[in-house]
Amino acid sequence: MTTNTMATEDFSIDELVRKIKKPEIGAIVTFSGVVRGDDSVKGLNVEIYGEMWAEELERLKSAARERFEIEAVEIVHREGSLNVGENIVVILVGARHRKEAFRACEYLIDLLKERAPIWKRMSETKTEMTT
Amino acid sequence: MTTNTMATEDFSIDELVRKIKKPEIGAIVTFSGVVRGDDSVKGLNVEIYGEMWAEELERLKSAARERFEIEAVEIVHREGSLNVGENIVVILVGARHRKEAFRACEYLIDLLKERAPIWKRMSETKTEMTT
Amino acid sequence: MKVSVRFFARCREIVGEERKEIEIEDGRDMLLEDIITHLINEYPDLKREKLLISRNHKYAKPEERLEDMDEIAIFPPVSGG
Amino acid sequence: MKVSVRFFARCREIVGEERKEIEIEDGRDMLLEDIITHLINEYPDLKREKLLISRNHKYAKPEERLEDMDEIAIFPPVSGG
Repeated sequence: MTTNTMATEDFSIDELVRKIKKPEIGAIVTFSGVVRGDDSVKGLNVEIYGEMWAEELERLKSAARERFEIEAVEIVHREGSLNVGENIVVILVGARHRKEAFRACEYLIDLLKERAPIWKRMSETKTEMTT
Repeated sequence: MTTNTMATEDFSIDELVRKIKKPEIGAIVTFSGVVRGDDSVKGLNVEIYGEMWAEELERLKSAARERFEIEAVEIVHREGSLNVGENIVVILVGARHRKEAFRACEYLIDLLKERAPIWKRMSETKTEMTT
Repeated sequence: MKVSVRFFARCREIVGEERKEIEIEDGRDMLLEDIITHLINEYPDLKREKLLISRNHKYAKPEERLEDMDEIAIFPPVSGG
Repeated sequence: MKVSVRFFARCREIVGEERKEIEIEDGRDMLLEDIITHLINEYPDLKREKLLISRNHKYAKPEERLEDMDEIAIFPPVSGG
């Protein structure tokens, strides 16, 4: 269970889409949280309480399935050191109809931000002059 | 302009993500419309009024950029013969913050369904008995 | 003056062509709705369809005045996405 | 009875350890808040943090009664996604 939901390297959304596809699905809404960069930020460090994350994730998915008419949910979170532009988290929701997919995907990321036992810390740039 | 927005073969969402990425983007919301299948449907035929679609698309994107604080929009629509499970349309919206990305992406697919000069027709299964 | 009319989806099937060139006497004022009426007379099955109309790649109103080289299109309600 | 306490993020830094095993006299009733109080006494910097607490991988209330082999965790507000 745990191995599916945490990733130590950047991952493919196309592969996640392939994973959830089934004939009933007519709409897929995907949310990706991405490391944002500015002059002082060179990346992000992500710490996860793995065992609790895996269980919390199942609770979040069940809550979404009870509340919305959806056919599939897939969530992957990165851990460790991330560079600017890399995916921190990806949430895919497949449904027959798009409204339910949008609602469920936004519900999941809102809940995840509030409840998932994950901590982020900015890595700051320490540029070394090499010339 | 036109070549970017129509595709005659299934395409990669990862590539579209790479295309829109820039440091300002912290959230990407993607909508994919997918060919849904049941016993009688084997696929979909998509007809596009290409020149008008390309111009309409630019108008839709401008409308979204005026209304929401977003950093990037990418839209691709398939044309021709599609199989069950293939992407019909993909809309990617990149923004600093997720709320704007969700709002803009849903706004775009709603508008696109209403205005894009595109017509879909179900291809029906005609199973030939081969044994 | 000459305008071009394109047909899509069910409208293309009814007309049996993708495109028609229509010649209009010079100096004659012609509205978009005049063209539509003309086409419905020629292809009565079009009357059964809800028709959308564009002029030069933009949705258009029936009362718009035609200009030389306009590209008109006639099609049923769209269903993209 | 024995419980295990795990620390994450800023709490881990304050305590300087990822995990502590805590022995509790058998027969003594112990609430989650008793453990927290005990830890805050030992590491006063924890008092400055807003602390979240879980017990056996679920968010927990301070008044929950501890059981043998419980896994407690203490951490600052989360920021996933």
